[in-house]
Amino acid sequence: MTKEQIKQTIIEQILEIAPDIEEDEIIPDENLQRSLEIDSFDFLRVLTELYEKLGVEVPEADYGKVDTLEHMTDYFAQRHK
Amino acid sequence: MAENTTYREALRQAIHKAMQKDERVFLMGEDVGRYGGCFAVSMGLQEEFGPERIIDTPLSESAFTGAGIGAAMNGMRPIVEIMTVNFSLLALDQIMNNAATMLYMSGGQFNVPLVIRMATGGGKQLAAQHSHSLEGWYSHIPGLKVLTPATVQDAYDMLGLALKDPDPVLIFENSLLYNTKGALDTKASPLPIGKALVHRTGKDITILTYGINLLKALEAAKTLAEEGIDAEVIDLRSLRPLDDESIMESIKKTHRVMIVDEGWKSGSISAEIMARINEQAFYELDTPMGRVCTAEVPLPYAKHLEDAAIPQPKKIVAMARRLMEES
Amino acid sequence: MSKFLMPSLGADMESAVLMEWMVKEGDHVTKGQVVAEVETSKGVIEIEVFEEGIVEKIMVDPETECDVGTPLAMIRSINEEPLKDEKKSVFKTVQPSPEAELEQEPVDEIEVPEENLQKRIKISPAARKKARELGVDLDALSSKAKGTIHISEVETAATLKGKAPVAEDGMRQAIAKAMSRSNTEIPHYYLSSSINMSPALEWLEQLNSKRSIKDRILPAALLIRAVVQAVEEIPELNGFWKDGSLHMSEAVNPGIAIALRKGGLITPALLNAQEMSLDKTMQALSDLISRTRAGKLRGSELTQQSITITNLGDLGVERVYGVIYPPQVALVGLGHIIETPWAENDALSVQKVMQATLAGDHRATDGRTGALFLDKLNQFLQRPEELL
Amino acid sequence: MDLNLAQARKFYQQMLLIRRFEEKCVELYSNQKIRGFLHLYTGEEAIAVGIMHALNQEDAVLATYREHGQALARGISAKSILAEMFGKIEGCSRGRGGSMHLFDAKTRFYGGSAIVGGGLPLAVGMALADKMMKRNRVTVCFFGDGAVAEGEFHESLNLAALWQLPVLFICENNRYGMGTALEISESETNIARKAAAYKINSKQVDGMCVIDVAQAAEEAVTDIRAGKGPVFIECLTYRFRAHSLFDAELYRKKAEVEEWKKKGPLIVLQNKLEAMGLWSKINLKELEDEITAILDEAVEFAENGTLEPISDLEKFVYSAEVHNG
Repeated sequence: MTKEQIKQTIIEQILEIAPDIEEDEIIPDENLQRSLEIDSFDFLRVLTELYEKLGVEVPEADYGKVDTLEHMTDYFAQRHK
Repeated sequence: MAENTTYREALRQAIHKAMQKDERVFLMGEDVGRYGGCFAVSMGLQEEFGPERIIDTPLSESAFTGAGIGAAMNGMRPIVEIMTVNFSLLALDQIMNNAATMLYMSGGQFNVPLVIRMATGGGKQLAAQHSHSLEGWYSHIPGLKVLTPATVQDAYDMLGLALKDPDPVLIFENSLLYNTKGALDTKASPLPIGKALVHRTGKDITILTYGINLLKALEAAKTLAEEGIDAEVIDLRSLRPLDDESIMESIKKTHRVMIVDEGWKSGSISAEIMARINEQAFYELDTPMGRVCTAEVPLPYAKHLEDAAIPQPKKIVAMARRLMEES
Repeated sequence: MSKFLMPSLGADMESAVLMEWMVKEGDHVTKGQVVAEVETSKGVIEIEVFEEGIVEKIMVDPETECDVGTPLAMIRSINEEPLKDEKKSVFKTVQPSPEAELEQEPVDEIEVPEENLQKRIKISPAARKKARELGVDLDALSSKAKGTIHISEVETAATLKGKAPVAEDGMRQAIAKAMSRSNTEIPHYYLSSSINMSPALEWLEQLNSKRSIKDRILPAALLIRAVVQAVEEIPELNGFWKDGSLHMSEAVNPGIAIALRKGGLITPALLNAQEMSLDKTMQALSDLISRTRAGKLRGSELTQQSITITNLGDLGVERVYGVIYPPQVALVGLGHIIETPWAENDALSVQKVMQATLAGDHRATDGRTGALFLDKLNQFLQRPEELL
Repeated sequence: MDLNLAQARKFYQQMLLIRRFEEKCVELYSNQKIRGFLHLYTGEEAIAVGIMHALNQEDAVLATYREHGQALARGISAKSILAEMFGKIEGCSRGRGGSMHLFDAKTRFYGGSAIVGGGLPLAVGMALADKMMKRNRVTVCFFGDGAVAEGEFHESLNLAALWQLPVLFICENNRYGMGTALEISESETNIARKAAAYKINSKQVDGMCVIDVAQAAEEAVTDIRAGKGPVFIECLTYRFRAHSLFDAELYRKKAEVEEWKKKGPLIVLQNKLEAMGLWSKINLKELEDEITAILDEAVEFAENGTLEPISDLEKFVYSAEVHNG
């Protein structure tokens, strides 16, 4: 799976839990939770779905490394087999 | 795959194939033999299968229909052709009190594996006694199955399925369809009895219909598309059993529905379908349901009057437009 | 000895008039012998006896109307002793067997929407369903809309809500109405206390590290579990103030404040939270939140809250002074968890601290109850393993 | 028709069984044990017994709503007929047909028809199938003088003759269609002559004499099996009881009924057997006890029968496969 495909998968999940947001509103280097008003529950749902789709599990300790779209894409790309 | 086979030709091929394959199958009805069938469906069959299996009957609808039932009860697979639904009224007692009830009354001992074909519908200036469209009546009776083939493929497939069915199956062929042409693939696996078919997908309004009115509905859908109304046209194919699932599924998408039915509104199949939609998909309706039926009159001879009475594409367009404007 | 009854000759025959006896007491009768004539709706019909014997007693005089099944005579079989006279009079007429009551035909119940119908709003069923999903207040919408309301009107109303002036939007109005009533009627008292959350959070992190992401527990679930446990021990805070008295609720149905994506706040109830383990609480909470945002809430979840928990911690507010939702009698506010200098046992350290506040209805409870609750809440949060 | 003692006893036993069975039905109906309509065969026993005598296991029978006699004579057990009238699942039609719709696949008994003349076209069809499949079996169709006025009588007889079908038409002319005497419903009251007009081999017999009926039936069945086409037998008979239980018989005089009772089928056979010196060899008491036992067992069987579960209500409206070959 290419990096671009991983990014698309992530964006898909974000749009899933926030249907009112358009794709271009997601600024790659902005804190996802604060900019898109995603609470801890919705954020956990995104990570759980991504675990299903990409097979990568983000421990609580690594929350800091997946705070923006860019970071999240890199994080998943490195660990995705 | 024959490109433009006629509806009539498809029926004849189906009868021919069934009779070749199974000696228990035979055709019985008025003028089906030497005359070749009132609508020329059985032309040439008597020369090939002989008068013992392509049987011309006297004008005794009750007796030869009852005989068809008796023969079916005694191991045969008869096809009874009642020339038109108008004359089937004379055989209604045999169809309802014997064919439809035999299995139930006998506690499951005796089936009636019988196929009855009849022409139906108006539009040929044959006036009141020769223009009825009563398939809706017959679809009221438990124990019967009622099919309304609209396409050449269905004309071929449905007869085969009906002959395999252990219970009585009535096939209504709108008389204006016999000359229509279409593709026929005799190898295709047929859609089972009781399944509706979406002929045109759409998101704005669902148009439910059957028989000749499928062609009228598709024509109307073309006009509606030009006005930006995306109609979903569904051929019911069977009036008993009705395919509730497909009907409700479409309405959940479009939230608007209308029915085109050549019967008179009162106590018609369109009335039954509207009742089911009300029971099963009430909260999906964004507008009242609409329908286009035959005016509540005995059909007149004069063409301009008859055309005004029976469903027409422009009436379908008008109804669809009204429902769209409503919401 | 057997009774000769008025026979039933047809399904719709209830009674007949005994016209004439063809035999008298003491006569010998044979099987199938006609013994009397009765007048029915179809004319006079002869009735017959079904076994051989001697007519012991005629019990009905001619010209009398009798229901089907009424004993007309006593027939003694040939080798039986005749009855002594005084016993004969003891035979009184027998009542016919009671009509078998008709088994009730099962009627498939039709789903009727619960909302009140005093003012008929002209609206399509699909639009009514969409309004319920998007939380659009129909009263407000119908006063504005001309003609019938359709899906399109409801959807535009829902999207406008984000930008519409606050008072315009149906939900805002509903909340405004409740809040103003709450302020005027309910004498609030407020209590607040700081709770060291570090031990609980570390315990939680340990727990989550050993689990898959699918079973991960969020702090909010732990907090709500603690509040429910504490409220179970202080039931006066969990109930309703009605007709001048406190009615404590059996179940603990905490209304959880959930923000909608397009603005607005709803507090649907987590029903019977007292029966939920920590894991069940987390699952139920996650389900409740996603259903709230998808507009698929059940009527009971919108009406049976017994207490409310406002957890606006997510948005960085330190201390939350909430307003109670009538007819409830308490509201728990949980602030944002922040690192704070903490003095304990003469040692100074940095701990993760949360401000927990309680708004109480002074008519139902007093400060002491509120303080007891906050202390219980703190204890539970210091022993998180008990919350499993 | 050589009548030996065994055959004579069998005829009498069968007719007596029908007579007592119908009496038991009156009793059960009066005590509300059986409901619906009840049309009794009392007085016409000789026809059913005589005709069934000439048939074999392969032949098929279609009857009318006055069919207890035909069902018993054809071999359906008193138990399963009574259970049917008690509405029990052990009934020959699972309790769904009742007195007017007794069905039995084993004896190829294709039911009573409650529509006057409704069975005639079916019989024609059954015979048509046998002819087409070259099966040498006979279809017998019972009907009353009332059916003669129906269009289906004309249509069916014409088809049977036209296609030379192996069907035996038995008209039980009991002189009344419910409350209407034959004379006020048919211009030509000689029904056999009416049938002959279709070029069908037709004859009239004394429906009260089981020997005459059996004789005529044997000849008819022999002709039919020889492919000589349909046969029509008009049996002159009389029903001793009302059309149904709930009938004050305003349409006929009591004296007429009493007159016919004097020449009922049981008496006619008894007289003939006495003349042949066979009557004294038949132990009547033994027959009566035998029949009482059969009927008591039948009532008990029906009483102990079970009701079909309501959950089966929709069963047999349609079915997965064909049940009758």
